[in-house]
Amino acid sequence: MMRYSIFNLVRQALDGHRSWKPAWRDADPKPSYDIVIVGGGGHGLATAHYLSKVHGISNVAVVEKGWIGSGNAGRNTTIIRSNYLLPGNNPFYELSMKLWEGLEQDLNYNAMVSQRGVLNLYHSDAQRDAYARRGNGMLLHGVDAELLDAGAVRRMMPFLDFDNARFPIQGGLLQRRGGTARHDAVVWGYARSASSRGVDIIQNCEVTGLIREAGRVTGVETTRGSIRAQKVGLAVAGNTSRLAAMADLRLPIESHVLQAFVSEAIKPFIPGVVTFGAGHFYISQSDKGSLVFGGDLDGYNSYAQRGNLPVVEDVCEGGMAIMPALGRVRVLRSWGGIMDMSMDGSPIIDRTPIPGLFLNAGWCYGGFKATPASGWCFAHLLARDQPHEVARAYRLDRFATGLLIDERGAGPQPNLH
Amino acid sequence: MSEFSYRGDAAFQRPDAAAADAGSRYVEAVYLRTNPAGPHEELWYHLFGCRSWIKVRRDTRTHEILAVRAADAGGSGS
Amino acid sequence: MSDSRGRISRQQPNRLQRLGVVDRSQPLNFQFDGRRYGGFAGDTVASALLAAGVRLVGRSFKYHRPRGLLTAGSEEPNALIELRGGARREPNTRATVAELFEGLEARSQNSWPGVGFDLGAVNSLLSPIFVAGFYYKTFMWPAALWEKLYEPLIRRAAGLGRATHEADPDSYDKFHAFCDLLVIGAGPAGLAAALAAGRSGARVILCEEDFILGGRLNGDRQLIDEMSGRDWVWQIEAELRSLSGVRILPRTTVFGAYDAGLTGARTYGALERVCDHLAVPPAHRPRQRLWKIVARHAVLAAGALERPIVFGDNDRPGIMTGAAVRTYLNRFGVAPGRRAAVFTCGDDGWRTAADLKHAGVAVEAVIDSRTEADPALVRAAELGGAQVLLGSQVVGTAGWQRLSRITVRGGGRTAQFSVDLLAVSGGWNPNVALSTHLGGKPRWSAGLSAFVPGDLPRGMSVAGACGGAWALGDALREGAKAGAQAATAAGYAAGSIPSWSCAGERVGLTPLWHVESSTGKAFVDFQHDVTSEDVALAAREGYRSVEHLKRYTTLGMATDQGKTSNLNGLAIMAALTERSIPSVGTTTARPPFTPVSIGALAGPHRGKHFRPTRLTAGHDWAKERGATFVEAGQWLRAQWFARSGESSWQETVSREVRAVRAGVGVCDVSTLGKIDIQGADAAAFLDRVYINVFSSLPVGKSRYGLMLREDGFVMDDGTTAQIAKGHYLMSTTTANAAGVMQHLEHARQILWPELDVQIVSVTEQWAQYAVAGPKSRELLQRLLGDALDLSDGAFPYLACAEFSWRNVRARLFRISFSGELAYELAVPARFGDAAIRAIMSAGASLDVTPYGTEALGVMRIEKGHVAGNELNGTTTATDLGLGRMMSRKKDFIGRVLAERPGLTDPERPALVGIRPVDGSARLYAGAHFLQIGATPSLENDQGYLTSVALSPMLGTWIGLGFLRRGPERHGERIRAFCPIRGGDAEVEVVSPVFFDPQGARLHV
Amino acid sequence: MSDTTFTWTPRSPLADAALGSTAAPGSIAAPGSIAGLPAVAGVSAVVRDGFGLATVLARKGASAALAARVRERFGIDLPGGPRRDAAAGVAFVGTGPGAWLAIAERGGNEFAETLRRELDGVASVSDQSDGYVLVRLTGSRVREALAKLAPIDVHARAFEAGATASTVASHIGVTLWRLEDEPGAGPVFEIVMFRSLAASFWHALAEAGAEFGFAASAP
Repeated sequence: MMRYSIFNLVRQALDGHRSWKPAWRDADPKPSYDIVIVGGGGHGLATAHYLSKVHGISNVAVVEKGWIGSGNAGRNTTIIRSNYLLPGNNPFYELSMKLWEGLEQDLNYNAMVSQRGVLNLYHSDAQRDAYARRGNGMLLHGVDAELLDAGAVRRMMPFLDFDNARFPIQGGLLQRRGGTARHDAVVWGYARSASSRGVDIIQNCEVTGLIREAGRVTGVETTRGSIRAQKVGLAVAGNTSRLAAMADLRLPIESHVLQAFVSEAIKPFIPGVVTFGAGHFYISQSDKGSLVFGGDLDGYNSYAQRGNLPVVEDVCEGGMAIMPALGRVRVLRSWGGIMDMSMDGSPIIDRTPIPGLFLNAGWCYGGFKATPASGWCFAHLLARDQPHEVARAYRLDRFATGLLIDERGAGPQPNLH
Repeated sequence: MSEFSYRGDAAFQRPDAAAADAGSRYVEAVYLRTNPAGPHEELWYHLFGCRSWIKVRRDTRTHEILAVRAADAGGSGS
Repeated sequence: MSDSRGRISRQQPNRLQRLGVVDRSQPLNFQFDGRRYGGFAGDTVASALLAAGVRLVGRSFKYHRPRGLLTAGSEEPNALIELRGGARREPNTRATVAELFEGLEARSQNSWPGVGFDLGAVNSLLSPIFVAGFYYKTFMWPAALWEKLYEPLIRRAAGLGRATHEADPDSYDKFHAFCDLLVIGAGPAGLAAALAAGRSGARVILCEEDFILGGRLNGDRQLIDEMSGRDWVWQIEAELRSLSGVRILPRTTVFGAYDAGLTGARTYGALERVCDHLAVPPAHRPRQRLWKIVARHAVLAAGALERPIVFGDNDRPGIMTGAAVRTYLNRFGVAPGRRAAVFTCGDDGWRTAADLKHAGVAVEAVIDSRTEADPALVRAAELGGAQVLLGSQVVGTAGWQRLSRITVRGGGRTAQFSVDLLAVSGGWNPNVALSTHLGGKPRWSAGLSAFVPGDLPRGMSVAGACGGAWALGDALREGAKAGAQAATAAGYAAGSIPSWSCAGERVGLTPLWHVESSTGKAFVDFQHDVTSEDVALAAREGYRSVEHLKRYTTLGMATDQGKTSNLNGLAIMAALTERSIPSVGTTTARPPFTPVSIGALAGPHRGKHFRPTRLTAGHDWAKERGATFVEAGQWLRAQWFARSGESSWQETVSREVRAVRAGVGVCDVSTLGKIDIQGADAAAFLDRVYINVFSSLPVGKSRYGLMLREDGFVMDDGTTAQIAKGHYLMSTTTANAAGVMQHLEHARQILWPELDVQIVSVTEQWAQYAVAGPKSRELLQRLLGDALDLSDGAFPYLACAEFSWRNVRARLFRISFSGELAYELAVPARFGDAAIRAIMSAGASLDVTPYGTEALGVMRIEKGHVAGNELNGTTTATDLGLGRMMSRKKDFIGRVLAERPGLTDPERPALVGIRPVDGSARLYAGAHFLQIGATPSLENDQGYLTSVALSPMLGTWIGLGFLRRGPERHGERIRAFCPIRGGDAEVEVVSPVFFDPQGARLHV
Repeated sequence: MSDTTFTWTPRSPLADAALGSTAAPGSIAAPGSIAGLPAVAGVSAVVRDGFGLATVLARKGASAALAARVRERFGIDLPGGPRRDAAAGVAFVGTGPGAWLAIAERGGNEFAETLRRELDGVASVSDQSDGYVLVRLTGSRVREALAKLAPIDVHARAFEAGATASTVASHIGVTLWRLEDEPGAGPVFEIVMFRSLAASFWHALAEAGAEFGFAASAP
């Protein structure tokens, strides 16, 4: 692998950048692998990276129906945070945050992990108390958290609406270590690292069926032929139900559209990530100057990567509610991603009832921030056949046992999580 | 802010609570979804209107509405 | 005025006297970068600047290269300006579409100290390093420096214009429109379509992003029926305006095609710039309006955009598309240069040459990359004095901040021309975007060398250049046909399809994407400074699919959304990787077609009107009493009633609590949900939705009920009364009122449609007041007189009655949230104001005290009643200490799943009361429970405090919370740990009922 | 002050400008009274008063019997869909499957009692005379004002006299219907919304009507 550094960059510049090599090998499928990971998004590629780097398993293929990173990994608002309430979630997302903090050095690829802070606004005493409970839970696990009053929020973001708001801002829960990362770079960085360790990244290779022998899954049928594997891991987000159906599995998952938006680039003035507590809106500003924002799900089962107009309006109303200066800023692009919404809003990293088939799913709209830990824990599960300790709660049978991880208390109504 | 709101798979039916395997049947009914890519029978609630529950057949790949009818027997649509 | 007109004429050296449709009788003054200029009504900022001889209008994003106008439309990548100032400052506004108005002020962007001398230009010296994706390869060491040094530097360089940080002073509104036919674009095809449909009587909406109709007819010199294009447009427009079913929307961009929802008809989003052409919107007029257009059919007549050719230094001011040159000449009457050359790969460029000649601009050379061109075109150009170079290409340009020379190579020889204008014609790209918003993929047409709309969404057809019909005659025919078909499909009798005659045109083209032999930076994406070298680097590093190419090089990600760059980038990548253009991929367009302001999408729902506000009938009375209000969902409720001299809200709330417990208080409880439940099976229905039995509830009685979700967790609680035989009134919490109503409708319509039960919310019908305290009966007796016997025997705890009081139908419930002898009195809402005033006067001598939600909260905590903080969606009936209410004798919603081990685990945190050991210590809701001496960690986390209050009755802070095995641990001392608010108290676990545990005060 | 002397003074939620609403009844008394307004009101709003209003829900399987009873007692053909039918000062508005709003020009809360008696056994009746606020809208530009508020097609051909719709107007649930045109006054609509939301609705209506000239009067 050709090392990335300022020195190499200068050396290449003098040579007109003629000798850069492809960041990853665009591999053709081999007949068989130890492990086949379905889904060339952040989670699948991170899993391959940690399998090869941490567990020394490199006879691995990542099969992707399109181009790597063309699913949710390339269609999100790039937020990273570990400000979770429940003990089933909190340690997992904190592991993820720690991995983010060392990612550039681990991958030798600048994913622009930027810890400019994540601020969740609150607008009522009850919300403040709920955030206090959450913040205390974070502190109990050594995660940084601060509860700000309105004055402190105002000093931090004077441009918010403190004087004319329908739901006045009373304060916010701040995680300074939260922030954003460059989503495409995460995908490419993991791909480059995994590929350099021998992992085959196979693009334009759609899985059309699962090979089953004696009740085991022993490979995948694809548009580029059959590929055998001792273990098959699914990391296909919104398409999880479709793949699971190939193994006659019904899952506690619905696929829903989440829209996101990017504005024209303007001179940076929003320091970190802000979320609205009395409506559906969250926003940050990228290093290119674009405002990156989103809101609520469109709210119905969908596999069409597009959103509806009422939700666009609702998101922009939320934006104007906390930042009335946004009125003259223009929306440049919008897109829709397909979220694998689970029945309690929390993910599943587990074996399935079918030997040889493993599941990494149910990320709802929180998948991006989880990418490193998801890969870390899924790799652990695939390599050792044992759940990683911080992912122990993400079992598929928790809906039967009632050991749910429901941060919002919304119940089995996935579009409300 | 939409007039109708999606309220899930229309396949849901309340299993017999007295059945021997009521527990697993309820888990299946309440939590498991077919979540098909294609035509989907689902329930919508006329939130800002007559509060009727409506059965809708919709293609989840194209968002085309294939059929709409009132969920309960009585009365006319609105 | 006269001298200002004089100055204007002096300031417009490039204005042509004969040409253009600007209104010379309306001169306008404006400023750019602080200097004063003049123009005319009908100008854009771009055309006026060009008329004034201003060529340099901006700087590029990365290298800060000097840039001029490339186009004359909304696809402009270079000429971005900051328009207006103060709270109305609009960054990144395209000078090419900004209408000129008197006093307009604009500034160039992204340059310091000025656009003429920009220090940022040093970046271009570093350009060998600033290649595509360079930042992915560096800034990694040392890690600590990223946030501290590298990123701040990048962020300082980031962005283009500066957005205002002040609230937008203008207003926005929305309009829901419905039509048989939406015509997108009022060029020749669109006008023909609108007319054909309009004549049949169909409801037609015609949207045009420009401020005048006509499209290319404004920029070209073609004749229709022997008429000039302009005259024809005026004639058609006049007829359209005479048709009652036709609505014409100029300055309106259809930016998106959206799904229909349940209605089945397509919805299109359109932005009307109602007042952007004025300095300030007049009263009651919005700045912009969002149109949500539901159309049975749409004709996409959005036309096509001319693409540049990629060659060395193709970005100098003075190099623009041929179509733009013609528009400036013919529409605005402005000569973009004095000595021009044309660089083309098709017949279209020769039209530009002819128009330049017609406008009196010297054409030095026509360079056509094709080895052959139509002799007639060649002869015409040569007669005009132009040198014709076939099989030739522009390989370089020169000039300081504006074009002064081009170098042409062809047929083995190299020539140079001194020109200040180069018109480039690379062919046309149809505006297919709207055809793809609903999932359609564009189709590559080798014949046209362009992507055209592929499979169209239901209810959409395409006409004119948007579908590749370059020739005017074809556009008119297609438009008229599409309009007539739409009208017929909508059930209108279409008359004869209108038709017009015009001269034939040559539209030959042999695409030239990239002049590989050229020297200097060859720009593909002008705004983002993406060059052909960047595309080559992406190919070399494996970023070869269109999605990877765009994301890695940022090609097409600028404010112009790649309208002039995407296809050129694809073509170069295709050549580099020896693939066909479509196999590199097509970029899927998503809304918006052009950027749309967030204010317009939000509309009028801003500030205090972000969401509606719900007010109770007693609101005005409470306001008079100096209440402080708090949001409860959309409701405003009185939180407390401060009296002068009270120093803190705690003091006020404590006073209210004491007054209730010692005497009598009154609280507006109208916001609680009230649901009428009637029908023969009403009782059976209640038995199924509540965990406890209601079929045994007698008439005239209330009972507390708890309902679960089907997953076994608690949904809501409240009392339900049988106020008349088979007529039940259910009360819900304020927060869950709507949710419970939906839950009940689901049960009624989906689960048990066979039941005879009717339910409806009557929350709004009744104003309801809690009258609480030992003296409440006395107050009510005074108030009601003999309307009702209130003695404990006649009207015991949980009794309810509907009765006539002074000829008004009223209801009384003996229920208590405070734990005191208490009643809730309900009257029709119109009398809610009168009733509260009557209660106050009846209780005046009893010193009746209004109390708010805070005092209510304190008293319910003193009584251990659960509320919103405890009903958080993750608690079970047992967690709340109400497990025994679950009837074993019947089925009810949630019964089965409530039996799951995870919900019945005795280790689950359950409700307890909490008191600080040190009576002065403060409690904080949200604190977590730890055993004394245990190290703070998740492993040692034993539960949490949900609600706290400073209890006036106990004189200490008290709280309710969920503690692991809590009910078994009364008397134990634990730690309430709240580091985030600096709280850490040793507390005693006690019964959740702090006050009057026997409930003696209820039954008096 | 004695507790036995008070009179029931009804109070409308639109009795004064709530929430700084720019346009409570009377505050835009006459068209043109606000700078920039057209000289003639394009939209006029009257807040109705004194009416009786109740929800009528058909008992299970009693739809036919209910229709017969309504015809017999009120001379009205109970609308089977989203339509309004009226006779002798009483109207039934179809709001959903087996659900109607019954409105009497006069009668207040007593109307519900009358209905309860007349429809006993075939329908469940709930008094809503105070639960809803009823506004009558007229004027040459009233359709455009409505188009700003609600996502429904109120074009003369698409929404004929007698048509009704339950929808959301400016985030507020409303039911509206069209009456016969008043000569000179243009189209006539009536719209009801929950009482607690009336002030917010009024603000939105006044904003929507302002550019056409908005004239309002309270009871």
